Amino acid sequence: TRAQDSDLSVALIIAQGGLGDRSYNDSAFAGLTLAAQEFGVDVVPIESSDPVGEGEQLLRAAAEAGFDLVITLEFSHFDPLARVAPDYPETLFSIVNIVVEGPNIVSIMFDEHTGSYLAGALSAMVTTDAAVPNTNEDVVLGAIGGVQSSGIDVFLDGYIQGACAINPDISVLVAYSNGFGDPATGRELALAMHESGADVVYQIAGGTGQGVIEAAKDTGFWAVGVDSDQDYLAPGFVLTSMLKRVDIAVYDLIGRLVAGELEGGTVAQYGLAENGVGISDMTYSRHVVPRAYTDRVNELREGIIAGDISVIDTRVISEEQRTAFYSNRTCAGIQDLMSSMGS
Amino acid sequence: MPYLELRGIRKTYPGGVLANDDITLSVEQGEIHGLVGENGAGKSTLMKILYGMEQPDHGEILLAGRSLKIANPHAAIQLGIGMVHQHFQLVPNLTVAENIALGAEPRKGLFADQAAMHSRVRALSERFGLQVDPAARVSDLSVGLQQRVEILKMLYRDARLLILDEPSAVLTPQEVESLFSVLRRLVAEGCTAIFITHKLYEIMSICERATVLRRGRVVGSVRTAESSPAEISRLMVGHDVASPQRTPPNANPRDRLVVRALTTGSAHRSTPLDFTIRSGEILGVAGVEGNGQSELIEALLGVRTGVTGDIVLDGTSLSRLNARRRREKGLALIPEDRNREGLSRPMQVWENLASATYYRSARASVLDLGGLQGAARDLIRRFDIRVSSEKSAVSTLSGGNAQKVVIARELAESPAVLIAAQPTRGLDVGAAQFVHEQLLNLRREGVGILLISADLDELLALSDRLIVMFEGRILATFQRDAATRQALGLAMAGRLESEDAP
Amino acid sequence: MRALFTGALPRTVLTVLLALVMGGVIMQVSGKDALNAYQVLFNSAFGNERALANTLLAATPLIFTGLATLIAFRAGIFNVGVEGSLYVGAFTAAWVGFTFVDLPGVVLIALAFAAGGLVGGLWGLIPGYLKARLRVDEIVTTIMLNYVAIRFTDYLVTGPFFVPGMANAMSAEVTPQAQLPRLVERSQLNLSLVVALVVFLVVAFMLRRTTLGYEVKTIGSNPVFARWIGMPVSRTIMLVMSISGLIGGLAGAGQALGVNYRFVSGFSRGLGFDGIVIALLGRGSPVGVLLSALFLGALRNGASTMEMFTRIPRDLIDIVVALVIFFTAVEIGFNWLRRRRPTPDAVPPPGSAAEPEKEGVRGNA
Amino acid sequence: METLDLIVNIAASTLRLATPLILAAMAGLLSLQVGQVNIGLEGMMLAGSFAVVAFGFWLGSTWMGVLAAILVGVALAALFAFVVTRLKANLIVSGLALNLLASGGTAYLLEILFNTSGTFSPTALQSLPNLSLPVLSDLPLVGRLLFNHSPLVYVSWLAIPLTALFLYRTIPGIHIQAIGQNEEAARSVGIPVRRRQYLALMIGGALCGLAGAHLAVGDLALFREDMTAGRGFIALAAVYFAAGRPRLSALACLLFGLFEALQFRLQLASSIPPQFFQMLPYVMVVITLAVISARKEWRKGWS
Ligand SMILES: Nc1ncnc2c1ncn2[C@@H]1O[C@H](COP(=O)(O)OP(=O)(O)OP(=O)(O)O)[C@@H](O)[C@H]1O
Ligand SMILES: Nc1ncnc2c1ncn2[C@@H]1O[C@H](COP(=O)(O)OP(=O)(O)OP(=O)(O)O)[C@@H](O)[C@H]1O
Ligand SMILES: [Mg+2]
Ligand SMILES: [Mg+2]
Repeated sequence: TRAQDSDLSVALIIAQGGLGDRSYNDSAFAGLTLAAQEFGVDVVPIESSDPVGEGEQLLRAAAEAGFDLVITLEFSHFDPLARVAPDYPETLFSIVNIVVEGPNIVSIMFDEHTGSYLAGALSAMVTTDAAVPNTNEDVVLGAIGGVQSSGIDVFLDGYIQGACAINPDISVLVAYSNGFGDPATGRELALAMHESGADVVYQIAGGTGQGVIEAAKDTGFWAVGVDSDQDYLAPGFVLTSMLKRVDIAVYDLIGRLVAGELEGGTVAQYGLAENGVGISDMTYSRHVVPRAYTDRVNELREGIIAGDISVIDTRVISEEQRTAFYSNRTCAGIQDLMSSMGS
Repeated sequence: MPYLELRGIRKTYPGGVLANDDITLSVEQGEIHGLVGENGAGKSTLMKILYGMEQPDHGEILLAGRSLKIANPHAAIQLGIGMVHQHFQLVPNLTVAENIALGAEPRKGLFADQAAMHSRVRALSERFGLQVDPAARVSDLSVGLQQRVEILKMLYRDARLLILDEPSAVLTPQEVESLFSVLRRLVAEGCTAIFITHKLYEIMSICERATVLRRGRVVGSVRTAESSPAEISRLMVGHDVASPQRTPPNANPRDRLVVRALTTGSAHRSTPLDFTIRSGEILGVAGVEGNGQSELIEALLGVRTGVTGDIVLDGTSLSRLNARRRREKGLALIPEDRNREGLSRPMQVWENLASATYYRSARASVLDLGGLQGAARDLIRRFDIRVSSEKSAVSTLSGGNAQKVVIARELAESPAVLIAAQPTRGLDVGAAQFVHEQLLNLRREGVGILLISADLDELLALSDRLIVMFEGRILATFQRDAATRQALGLAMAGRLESEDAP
Repeated sequence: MRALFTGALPRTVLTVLLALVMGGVIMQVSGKDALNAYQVLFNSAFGNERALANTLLAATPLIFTGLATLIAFRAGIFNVGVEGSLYVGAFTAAWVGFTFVDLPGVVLIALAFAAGGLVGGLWGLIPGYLKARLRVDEIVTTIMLNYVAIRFTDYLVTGPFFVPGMANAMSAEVTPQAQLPRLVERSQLNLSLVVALVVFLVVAFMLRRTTLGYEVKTIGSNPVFARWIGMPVSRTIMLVMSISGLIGGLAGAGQALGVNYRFVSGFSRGLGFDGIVIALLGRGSPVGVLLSALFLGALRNGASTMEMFTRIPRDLIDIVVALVIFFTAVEIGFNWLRRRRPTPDAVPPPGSAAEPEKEGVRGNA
Repeated sequence: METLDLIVNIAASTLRLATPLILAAMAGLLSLQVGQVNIGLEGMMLAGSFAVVAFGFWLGSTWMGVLAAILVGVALAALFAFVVTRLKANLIVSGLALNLLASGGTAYLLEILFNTSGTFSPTALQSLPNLSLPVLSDLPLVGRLLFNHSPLVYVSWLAIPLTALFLYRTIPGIHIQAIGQNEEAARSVGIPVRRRQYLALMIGGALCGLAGAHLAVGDLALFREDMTAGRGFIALAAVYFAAGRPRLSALACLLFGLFEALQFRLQLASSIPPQFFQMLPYVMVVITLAVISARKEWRKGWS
């Protein structure tokens, strides 16, 4: 899409899981394509069979290919980026999910925990409401992570916090599918959770999550999507999706590049206020979820933005706090964590 | 008109071995035709050609006057040709019946008709007195029984022309006798047979005529009635074959190997074994295969667990030592199955020759290649091993030469005690004679020898004393002069003639 | 087995070309400019100093894993477990690298490699022991233990060695002086290549000239004979599995210290399995392993840049790579591994080989 | 009641998880029995998964898709057979290459046929309807355990005795065993060795196709790149575990499914790090194998 009005070029390095994950990577790619159309910049997505191992090579190759902006979605590139960026002062780099210092580096951060908080709150409200289809009386939710890492856990813990905020007696079952590409496992795991009473299951597991949503569809319970709006994947069985608007971030980034306003050495924070995170419009579930609930979610949202409600970002808690919390990942645990933070 | 005629058969193997060179021979209807020759003379090859497993470079095959092209074993079977291979062609995990019917199973719908299979097999074995349990797994059978299965395989396909490649090499006298009676019966029923063997008395006793091969050519065809073993062996090897000369036994012998209360933890309810081998003595072990000989060998060598009792060599106990230490103490072994236990066929001749001692000359565990290969060349010369170079692979050697490699290695370090198991199995007269001479030389030098053989003539010719093993125990002991073919044969069958029992 | 130099080499080259042509056809029919694609592939594999360096970089772990697999093959052991050793080795090396931060670089690097190799070796010893002493088929155990190694190292970096603020599970960064020095400006090619080459020399010498090599060859070709002639079969099998694991561990250490500078959970995209392909493409000779590692390395490295400049999807390149391997597999129709199978009733352990000849052909590469 | 419920759930989950493994294992053991060990199971399954989705989508019938998956499996198996028997290619490399080919190929086809990547789940595509028998399926526990599965689950149950029957009772089956154990012997009685090898491998291909189909449309209705996630190798391990015997292989697969089903639930039940539960199936296999062999070793002395 070479366009006359701009001769800038942007490379987007795709993260593990690759394009087609229907969440993180795809969302970013959508932003990229949109930007290409809007601003007529030349864009190239770069996929690698081994994004982790080849990190430095990818970054260098991209920089030397003369792209003006090189965005990497792969978290683990923060090491190589710090090494590579100085060698190419003319090139702007951008990385997502972590802050990397550097005059020509723009870091993009998301408040996944606040978005997940809202999803958790909504789930907690519906799970006990007989009026809502596909729910049971058990006060149980589920959350499935692809692998255990603080990048994933920040979603899960935000979700737990939201749920506990609504109902301190709620229990949130947590499990890891151990991989992002195995829907069959995702399905079984979700079923196991449903059997133990969970009627809303939050999935942060890429392709494995597809199985979670399928399970919800044919067993009749609620799934919660992640990253991009996944409600359409199983209309009526996806309660909502926790949106992580990487597309917006990428789009903004390129916009500012084109406008010549893109400053290196900065951090772009995307939270609720920036609509960088949040929950979907619930296109297919709005009509069955009581209005009161969505209002309550909005109040919580306002509260967080205003700073009245604080949601803990478990990426940045201390070692002791972490060990303490993960040995007791319940509402009680949240309470302890909060108090330990307070003190 | 001869029943089978081979005209000008020539076969060169890839690799350039000229295995058959313009071979012409004819076999009459209802005849048992002997085929003899040194190892590597080309016997198996010729038969493989006849059975369609190899294709001749040229020459023609006439069966009952019709010139034929035998493309594969299937075609051969269709023509009523059957073959018992030198190396059995059986499937271990299938039953006897399945093996016999293999490739020609009676079918019932989609399935193999086991019932029909079994009854046909039973019928056959009744008819030819080849008793064998159709339901048994071949892997559980003794060698002798396995051969019955091979023969039944032919009969099952109503072969009219039977090829037997060294069928007797692995049989006991009784088994050979029953094999012969079966053959005679078959011939009486109109079959024709080609019989390969290295044992001349077998040729004399069962064949009307014999064709002798040497280096792939026919060097003669004789009527056994009008010939003699000497003549045939002369034809085979090209010179006279003297039978080995025994010197009188050692005047004042000492014990070399003393075995006390040895149990091998084998399948047999193992009764303890006790025997002694003195210096300059050959102790022969007769017995049908599978009566504990293999276990005994393994126990002596130290490659077997669950062994109890004591093994003393020249006063030192071996019981606690592993195979290598035992060999260092002077124990040597010519194993039953050279290809499995005595050689690494893919490896080179020098590597096989060095395999017992390589580690001694090694410095900082680096092999002394030059030294080892030099030593190998000496052994090749000393034992006259026919091989182009010490670097050629053992897999390209004929059985006879392969055996020489084993013997050369085992005798290289003048041993104190030698276990010789089936040392001449499958070897031609020339090679066999060579081995016998070696054994007698050792005996002269005062080595104690345990000679385990299925070949009674060999045992009778060489042994100073004989023991007969039956079901894992020593059933009888014979002094040389007390031992007769017949007495041994009975003991091997588990029966003792009360009178001359020791 | 020096086949690669005698006549076989041209044949190999021919088949590789054939495969490339096939791949080209596929590209053309799917409307891509194959010629250009290959041009880019070649240039980005050999085009300039750094391209070459990156090819060597890609080849380095493959040399290790290829040799690790090879040495097991030689003893008639089908070790699929190099991947596992690679993981435990990588973590151990990284652990040394971020723990003993006060040691001088030389010492630290040596220590890290040693530790990585050691642990990798111990990991290989598990299936080795099970095979030698209990005759447990190594194929199953090594496949299983791979999963265990991957999960366990993952646990280590999400549990005891957790680093806050990391989106993906990975260890702390190894201290600068433990990071392997680079060999080429602006390329990650690093010291571990040298280590790999040293290992290559050692293995080659070991197999050709030492008593161990001789025992390995004998056991690989006829285990029964090996025991009857008095060789320490069980011990050798365990030793070989340990060495195989050790080399795998070194591979992991090299990646951790030279490429990622940390242990990254699930970092290896099947480098261990590539070792199998390489050992086989290399016809079981160390030199062959070296060459096929370079070959595959070039292909991988070229591919990753190729997809950047020719809009050819990664998958298509995978296809081409697969084709090359496929064709080469066809070309190396030697059968010492085709025979490797348990007789459907009992998996034949070393020492009870039902068919010595076949067993023999197996290890004799 | 509670625990009974749990047991039934675990059992049902075990059966679902074991299904693709069992189908693939039957394929694997046939290849082992005919002496052509097939490392390519994984690839054949994956191709099957793709085919069932693609054709199910085009032909508007999931069952037609299953048929297509079988055919694709057979075709790949034929290719594999040709390469290893006729061209005498190295078994292991060919198998690994086949896996690569399937992985890259399916992803690529996804790209050019449906211009999507990663996951393809057309809304039109239905997963195979679970069995529902008038009374049986509604039985309290038994119904859930036995009469409520996706059809291919039952196919996998059928596959076990059928494979055994084929291998041990039919003539081609006996020939296949013979070839695997002593090819020379098989040749010497005029068995068409190569044809039998094709047969064994192609039946295997069909089974792998089914296994892949079950993964994609048995309970789900989508294709995901590399969705077989190493199940081919687990199946192969099961076959070696059972030394090529059908029932034992199936048992091994069930065991594996059981451990997997357990580990999912243990994760929910405790705060022990999940990785330990994830290791469980693999560790158990090794331990079981070690114990079995140890007992064997004690019984018979070395020789
Ligand atoms: N498959 C083969 N490839 C190459 N050479 C072979 C092959 N089979 C046999 N030979 C060679 O052909 C010659 C004749 O072999 P053949 O098997 O006919 O001998 P033989 O008379 O049966 O010997 P023996 O008495 O040991 O069985 C030998 O030199 C042997 O090395
Ligand atoms: N592929 C081969 N290449 C070279 N020689 C071979 C080959 N196969 C067999 N031979 C040789 O052919 C000859 C006869 O082979 P065969 O298997 O019939 O008998 P053998 O068991 O090797 O020898 P013997 O029967 O005397 O013990 C042997 O010398 C054997 O080494
Ligand atoms: Mg509820
Ligand atoms: Mg012969």
